[in-house]
Amino acid sequence: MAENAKLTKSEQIVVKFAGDSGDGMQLIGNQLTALAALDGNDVNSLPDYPSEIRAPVGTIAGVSGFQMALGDHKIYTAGDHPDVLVAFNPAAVKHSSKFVKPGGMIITNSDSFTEKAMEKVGYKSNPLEDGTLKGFDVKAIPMFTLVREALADMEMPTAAKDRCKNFFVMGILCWLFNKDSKLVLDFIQEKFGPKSKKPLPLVAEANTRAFKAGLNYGETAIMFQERYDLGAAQLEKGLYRNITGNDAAALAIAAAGIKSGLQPFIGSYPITPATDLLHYASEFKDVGLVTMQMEDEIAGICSAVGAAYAGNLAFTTTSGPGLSLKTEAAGMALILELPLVIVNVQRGGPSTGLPTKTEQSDLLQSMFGRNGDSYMPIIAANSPADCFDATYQGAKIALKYRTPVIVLTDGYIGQGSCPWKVPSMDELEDLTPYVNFWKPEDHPGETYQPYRRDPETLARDWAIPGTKGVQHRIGTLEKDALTGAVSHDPMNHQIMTETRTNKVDNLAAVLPKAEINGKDSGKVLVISWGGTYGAVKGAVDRLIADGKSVSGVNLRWVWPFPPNLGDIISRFDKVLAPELNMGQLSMLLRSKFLVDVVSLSKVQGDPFREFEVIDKVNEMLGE
Amino acid sequence: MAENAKLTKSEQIVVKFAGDSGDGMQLIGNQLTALAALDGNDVNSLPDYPSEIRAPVGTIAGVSGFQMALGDHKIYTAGDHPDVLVAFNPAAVKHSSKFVKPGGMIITNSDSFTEKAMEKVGYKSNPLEDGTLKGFDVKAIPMFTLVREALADMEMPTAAKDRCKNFFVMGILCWLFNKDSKLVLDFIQEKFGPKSKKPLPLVAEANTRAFKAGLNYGETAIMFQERYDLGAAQLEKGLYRNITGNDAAALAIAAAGIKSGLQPFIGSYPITPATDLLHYASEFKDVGLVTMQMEDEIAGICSAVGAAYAGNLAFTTTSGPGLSLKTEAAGMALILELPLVIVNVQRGGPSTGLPTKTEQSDLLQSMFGRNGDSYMPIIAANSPADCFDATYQGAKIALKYRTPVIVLTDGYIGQGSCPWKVPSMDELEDLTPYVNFWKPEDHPGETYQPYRRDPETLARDWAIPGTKGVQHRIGTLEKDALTGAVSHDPMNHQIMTETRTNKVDNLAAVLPKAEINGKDSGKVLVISWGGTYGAVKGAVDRLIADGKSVSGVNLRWVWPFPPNLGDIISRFDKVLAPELNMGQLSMLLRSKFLVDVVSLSKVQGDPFREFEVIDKVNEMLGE
Amino acid sequence: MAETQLTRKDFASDAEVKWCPGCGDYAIMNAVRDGMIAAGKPRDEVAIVSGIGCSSRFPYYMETYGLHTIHGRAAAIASGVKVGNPKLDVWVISGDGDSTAIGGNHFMHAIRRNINLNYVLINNKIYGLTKGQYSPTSEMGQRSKTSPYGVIDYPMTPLKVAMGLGATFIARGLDSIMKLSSEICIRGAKHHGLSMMEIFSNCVIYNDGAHKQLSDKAEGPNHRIILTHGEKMIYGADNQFCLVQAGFGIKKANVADVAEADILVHDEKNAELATLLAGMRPDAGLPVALGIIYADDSKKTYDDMVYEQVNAVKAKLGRTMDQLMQEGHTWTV
Amino acid sequence: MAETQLTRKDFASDAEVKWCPGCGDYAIMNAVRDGMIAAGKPRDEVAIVSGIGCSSRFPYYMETYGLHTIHGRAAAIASGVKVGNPKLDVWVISGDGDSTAIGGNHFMHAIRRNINLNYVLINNKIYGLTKGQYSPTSEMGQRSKTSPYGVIDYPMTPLKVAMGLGATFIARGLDSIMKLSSEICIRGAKHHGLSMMEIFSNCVIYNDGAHKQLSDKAEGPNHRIILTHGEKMIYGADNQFCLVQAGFGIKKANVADVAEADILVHDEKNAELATLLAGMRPDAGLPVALGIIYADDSKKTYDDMVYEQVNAVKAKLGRTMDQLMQEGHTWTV
Ligand SMILES: Cc1ncc(C[n+]2csc(CCOP(=O)(O)OP(=O)(O)O)c2C)c(N)n1
Ligand SMILES: Cc1ncc(C[n+]2csc(CCOP(=O)(O)OP(=O)(O)O)c2C)c(N)n1
Ligand code: SF4
Ligand code: SF4
Ligand SMILES: [Mg+2]
Ligand SMILES: [Mg+2]
Repeated sequence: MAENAKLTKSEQIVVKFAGDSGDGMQLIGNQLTALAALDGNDVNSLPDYPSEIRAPVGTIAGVSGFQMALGDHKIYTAGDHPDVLVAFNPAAVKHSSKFVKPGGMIITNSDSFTEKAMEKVGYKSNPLEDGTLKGFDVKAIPMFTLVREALADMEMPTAAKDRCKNFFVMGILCWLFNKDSKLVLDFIQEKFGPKSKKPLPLVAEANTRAFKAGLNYGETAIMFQERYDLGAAQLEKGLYRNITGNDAAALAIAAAGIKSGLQPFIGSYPITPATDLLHYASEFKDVGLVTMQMEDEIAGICSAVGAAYAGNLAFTTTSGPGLSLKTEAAGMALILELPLVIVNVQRGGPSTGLPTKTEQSDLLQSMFGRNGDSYMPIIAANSPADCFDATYQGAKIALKYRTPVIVLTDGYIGQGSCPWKVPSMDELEDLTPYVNFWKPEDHPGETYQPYRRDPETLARDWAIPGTKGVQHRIGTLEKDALTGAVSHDPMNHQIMTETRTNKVDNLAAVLPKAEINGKDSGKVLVISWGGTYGAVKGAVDRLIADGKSVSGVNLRWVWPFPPNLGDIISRFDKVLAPELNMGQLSMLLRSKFLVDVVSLSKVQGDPFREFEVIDKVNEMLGE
Repeated sequence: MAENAKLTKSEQIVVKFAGDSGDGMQLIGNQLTALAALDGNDVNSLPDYPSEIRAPVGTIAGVSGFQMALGDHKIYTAGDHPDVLVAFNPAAVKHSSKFVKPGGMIITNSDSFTEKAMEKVGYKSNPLEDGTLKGFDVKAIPMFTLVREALADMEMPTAAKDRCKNFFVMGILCWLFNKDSKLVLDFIQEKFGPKSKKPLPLVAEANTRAFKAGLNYGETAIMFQERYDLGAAQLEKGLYRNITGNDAAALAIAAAGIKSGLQPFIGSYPITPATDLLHYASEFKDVGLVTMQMEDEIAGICSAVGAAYAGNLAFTTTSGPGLSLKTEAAGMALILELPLVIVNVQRGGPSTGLPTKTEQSDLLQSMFGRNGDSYMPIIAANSPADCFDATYQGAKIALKYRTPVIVLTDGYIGQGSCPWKVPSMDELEDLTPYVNFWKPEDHPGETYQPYRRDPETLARDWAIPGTKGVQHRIGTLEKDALTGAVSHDPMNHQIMTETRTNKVDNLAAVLPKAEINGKDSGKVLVISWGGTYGAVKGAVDRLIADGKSVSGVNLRWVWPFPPNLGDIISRFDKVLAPELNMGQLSMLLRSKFLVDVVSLSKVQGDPFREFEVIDKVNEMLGE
Repeated sequence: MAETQLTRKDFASDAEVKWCPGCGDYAIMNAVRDGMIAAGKPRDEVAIVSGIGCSSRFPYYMETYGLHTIHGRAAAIASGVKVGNPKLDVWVISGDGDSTAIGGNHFMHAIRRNINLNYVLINNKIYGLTKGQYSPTSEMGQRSKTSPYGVIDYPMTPLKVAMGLGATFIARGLDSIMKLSSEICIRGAKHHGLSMMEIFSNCVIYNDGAHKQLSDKAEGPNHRIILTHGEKMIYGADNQFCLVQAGFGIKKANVADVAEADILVHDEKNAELATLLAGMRPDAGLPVALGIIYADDSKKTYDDMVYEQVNAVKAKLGRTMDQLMQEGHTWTV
Repeated sequence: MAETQLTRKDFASDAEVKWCPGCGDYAIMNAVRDGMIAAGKPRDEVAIVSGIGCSSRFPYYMETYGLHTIHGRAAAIASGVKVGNPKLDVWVISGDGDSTAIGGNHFMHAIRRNINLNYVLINNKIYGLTKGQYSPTSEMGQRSKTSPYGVIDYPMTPLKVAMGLGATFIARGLDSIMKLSSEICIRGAKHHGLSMMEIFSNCVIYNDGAHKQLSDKAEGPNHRIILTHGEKMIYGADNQFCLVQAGFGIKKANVADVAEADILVHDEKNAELATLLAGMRPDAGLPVALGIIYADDSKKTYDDMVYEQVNAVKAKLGRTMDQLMQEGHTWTV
């Protein structure tokens, strides 16, 4: 009974759900995320599902997972090893139990351990009984039985009843983590209740009952000796919402358009894992975001270039293989010096590779994947919520410098979610000053020169079609440094090539300085970028807490590098760059700073765990 | 008269022809090249024509040029400053006279200096008279007048007669350079005589007369005080032919197919300056070379991948923007581990850029222009003739390692020409050993595993469709390290990614060591690659001759680097990398060797001149 | 040899089929197997090339040579395979997105060249693998993840476009009419030239019922016509409808209301007729044409002509590689 | 405003035209200028988007907004321009290679979507800028730099493909018949929807005489028919030939041999007829159709529908950006 289950304060709990991809793992995961967030915890989650739409039921390949960390402090990753694993079938147990931390809890549905199900994954005998799981705190619960009991008197097919097991589990967890059950009950009403989009009273009723049954089970079953109690995290005051990186980027696109006074435009083509961004953005017609799903990626970016030429704030969104198809047209935007934001949600490569898995292996493609000397700024988002700011900043720089900008996110932060402090439109930086279209009335007596530049930003004067009296021609052949007319003059090409390069290099000067996490100097500096931010931040914090001479620095802009990076690097004995690739940032750092940067490389379709970074640093510290 | 024109021995003469693009500058240039070559000189030439098909007549933009160097020793470039400029009209004089070496000779057609022609290029008065050209040895010759006289009694339109001025000039040069006039007379017969493809007796007659008139003019006109006499260069014995890089590559493709016992196949799409390769290759049907002109570059490389899969020796040919369109499919060839050779004739970028001008700015695109971690070997041709060997070697490595290989040439060596020692098919390396298709009969009792590898080369076992009994499936998703079946296993992806990278890295071990031109150690090491070879070789030779502590090394394989490169670099105080880009090789060298490589960067659509390299080295030597 | 007695089973690889239960692609795979059996080639002389999509997973499930490539490029790659080795029986399996969106250009030019490929276009009018975005064959107004307020692109009719490109074989099938799909694949496999076989498939997850109007037990027959060469164009649950000529077009009529002689008779070899039949749409009051709409073996294939030309040049010029290398001005040092 | 009195001269930029003397593109440029004059838009509300090719140099010579882009992508880029700012009068100028080879996919989908673009396809049946390789519109057997032994690809007829895609306006002109080209551009400019205007051009350098059969003073009239809505299809140097219906097709006849009533009358609004006319080829004994072959203003344009939908959603949901950002589960700390 509740009385004798003691309530232990804890700072962080890592939970993982695993089951058949048809079993709604992502759903239940998101529910617990919301529940914890609403309760004031900070949360970070990592979905992980098979690339097949419907992998065969009950197989390892078919296991869909969702891991999350909840804490009473800022949480940077979905955690290393789960404290609690909820595994709905034998396949899930087989697939995920090995990740659970020693002594951790494994909650599973004993009803699903049928002969057939077990042999399908190669269990000769029942792992719940044969000691396979010794070392873990296994809670084998006959979920179907209990749920069916709870819904005994309800008129619905057993299959439908069984589906309520998810809310039954939510009940157990709600009790286990000492959360407010009301939030879940409200949620059920919102989703299925009379006021919901399509009310399903029966389902509402059934899930409510199953949930309560779960709550009771937790309280009454003697099997739980302890409960976890998480205090609220000290988050910045404000309105919060749990959001995925793709959704955050979609919102940033619409917001940036509105704050720049330009029509936001997306020209795109679906591709995993970037597609969700397009899905969400397609709903924003009412704020005037125009989305064109084109016939392919090339048309996607080309329509965006056209819209930019017409004076829209244009974006194109994609993932790895799609980016490689956009390279030629990206070069066009570059030589036309039109603002364009390319959002690339990185995935496992090369080629089709691992479409649903995360990786950071498009960095060098983003840097160099175009013919000719053609550099463009690259900004990387470091968390799901940060995708909003990164995309917004990318748009600002694209406008201010009249250049294509690449925003790099990845499958992990694009599909993962975390709480996001929702800004109000008023708070967001006004982007209209960066638009300043060239209009004759603002330049009495001047003649328009398409490639005359702002001396500071080197941004060219930009007049859009429809502007009275300044019709002009530009194109993709090399052009005169002032008039923009086609020029084959040798020195002009030298000047233009250097100018295009300088434009990006100069940006460094005005970029925010890189901030050091930890001391200004020391033994090891760990450099993170994009999705590795969380694991590195968490790892460095723990290393510092352990008194190690370690500091961290995160690159928001990956190109150009922040102005003070070289200086920072010079103050450490060793430099480590953990990356989900074969050492792409390392190679840029090495060539720029001539420092023997050590690369911690992981290409397993999976983000870093804090301990992986910690172990490597300790190795470098010789400990 | 001849008597009083003294015959001076000289080692090297640089000649430049300049005139309207319609005026046959390339033709006359190639004729003199052939004439000199046949006479035993070594020759190196550099055509340079406007990107417009027909730029307006008589304008600077319309000037077509052809520069060449002839010598009694090995010649590595078309030379720095012309000793002799033949400028056929005022535009040509205006455009090219500034390049002529001080005191150099300018031969021009005074008849073309009409009021209209001169004002078209902004000459207020006649530059032949107003001292504009002082400092040069100007030979103003009324070519039209003289030619018309010579052909006075012939029944042909004056326009046609005037066209004979080119052979008139050939006559003068033949005399001036002391060449055997018979060679030219034969040539005229070959081209227009009774035995030619379409005999034009009248043209033959007219050109013969014009040529002889030119010869006479040289001998009799007192205006020439000296003649040049070039001895024969000490070239390796053998059969020679003057060839462009594109033609040499086309021949290599057919030859490699035949020597590997596979059907040679080209899937391509026209693009300047690579198209000539496809033109020439399209004529080789009789040796079984199949060429498919596809609908675009993507289809070009895709058809090649298909042909490779079917067991052909497959190539795709392109230039800058085309390469950027091929990147996604190149990644496919890479993950499928199929042999494929991508020949990229680099041109001025970014985007459409300077299509007819040369540049080396696709190096980093070739290295990194694909999604995911995807490395492939890159070989660079260093002269027109070398395009044969580079392409042939590329094919060998592609077959041996089952990998796509990129062959980099550029507009300068692709369109430029030089003597080529024609190999016999017997001399060429037999490529059949590298094919070794997997056939059941060769592996009794074994089952075929598509991704089982040769332990040394890491090349996978390759069985082509049609092979009895080993039908199997492969694809572009990450695959099992042995069976090739789709695999989402995290560690498998790590292993496969590393294996693909190692395959290329291991290649370094068996590559020919880099050879040093000069001492093993010293103050400055100049590293060349591809088209910069000639200028660097010439410059370093001259610097060494001047007793400077300078050495040179040329990279045949740009990736991976030759095994001994790091060792070589370590033995020099400074390293210089001259490149026709913003420092792309430098960045690779810096990151690999952590050495402060100095980049000499030139992006003017024009190759390096020896003096540019020499000046930079002297600067580095502090002299 | 035994290979000629092959059965569907023989064409099943040991890879586990990972389509959703109820996906229309299962039935289509059987039809394709029937086609291969009929073609009579041994399995190791058959190569299947696919792009990317649920439908493009196809090769993994077939006991033949198989190449699962990249999105949209299957037709171009298969063209290289066929020209590279004309002895192979080469199949292209591709989805509506793979073929008509990103792959549109290669789709066009493969048809134009009449390369001898067997091309199965599995049309479920949706992007399945990426979880439900509209495709160029989706209907106006259709709601999907990327068209929450309805599609505003006019749908494309691939077979109509194919006729505009001079296709030599077009046919249309429906997953739920197994026998017809098999007939189509059998005829297509035997056709000399590019056989464009569009087969409607039901994506139970993201576009369930997309073809219901045609597959519906009761109503289906009233909205589709299954064409047979030489037979009158009569259709409908009770054979009550027929097609008759109207100017340069076709119109629907009640059998009862027209003279029998006026009822159109299907002619596989009539390109103009085929163009009209390929384009018939219910929203124009016409039935969707199923079956073999057009089949003409008289046009040479691209792959045949490649080698005819190679041989002609060999006969005419017949230079050796050494001769080629030694062409033009040469001199000896 | 003065802009309405514009002349061809007003549309000439000060850039020097760099086409070869005698190139057919000069005449076409004048026709396009006539079209723009007729459309009556001020020059600063006109945007011309081109790809790469000799023909694609076009924008530089026009005193309007001009964008010379990359090879084959003009239609996709122009789609973005038009949707980005529907007030602009957007023209696409593209060559046969640019539109039907590398640009084929965008060509197809722009037509399918019926975006309100004026699309001039300058067809010289060769790649001019790259110095003479065959294109998808080159004839079988044609010799070119990449087909020294003759082309073995079947030629594509762009307008026939366009009809297969549901084009709402197709027309064909010839550089040497200036007046006709102007009429086409004028009608095309006014058409609401995508106007596909194919104009044959003579590349004097690399494919001289490609259209001689049609342009020849004496023989030309016998191989071409200039269509006029509502008029009988009679052609020939002495109006001796005519077109009559044959089944679902068209055949040539001598005016003398047929009843006047049997001579076909051109109807711009008949899509089936237009499909047949677009595909007529001399090698099939039929004249090449010139003039306005099909024109139907009744179909909505994609760009119209984009904003109809935007406005509908604004009216229906009308969320503010702040509301969007605050959607879903939110909580305050
Ligand atoms: C270059 C590239 N762009 C986009 C994608 C994402 N993608 C994979 S399949 C697909 C469309 C699938 O639709 P369809 O071809 O109709 O096949 P289906 O799944 O419906 O059978 C898309 C957009 C990709 N893999 N590669
Ligand atoms: C991506 C790319 N591929 C190829 C080329 C080379 N290229 C430029 S124009 C052209 C074809 C031109 O033919 P067409 O479109 O018919 O125009 P035309 O010159 O005949 O007017 C080609 C192949 C290029 N510039 N870019
Ligand atoms: S998602 Fe649709 S198309 Fe894909 S396998 Fe499932 S049912 Fe078939
Ligand atoms: S090459 Fe041909 S198409 Fe190009 S400008 Fe000259 S004539 Fe016109
Ligand atoms: Mg589909
Ligand atoms: Mg053309």
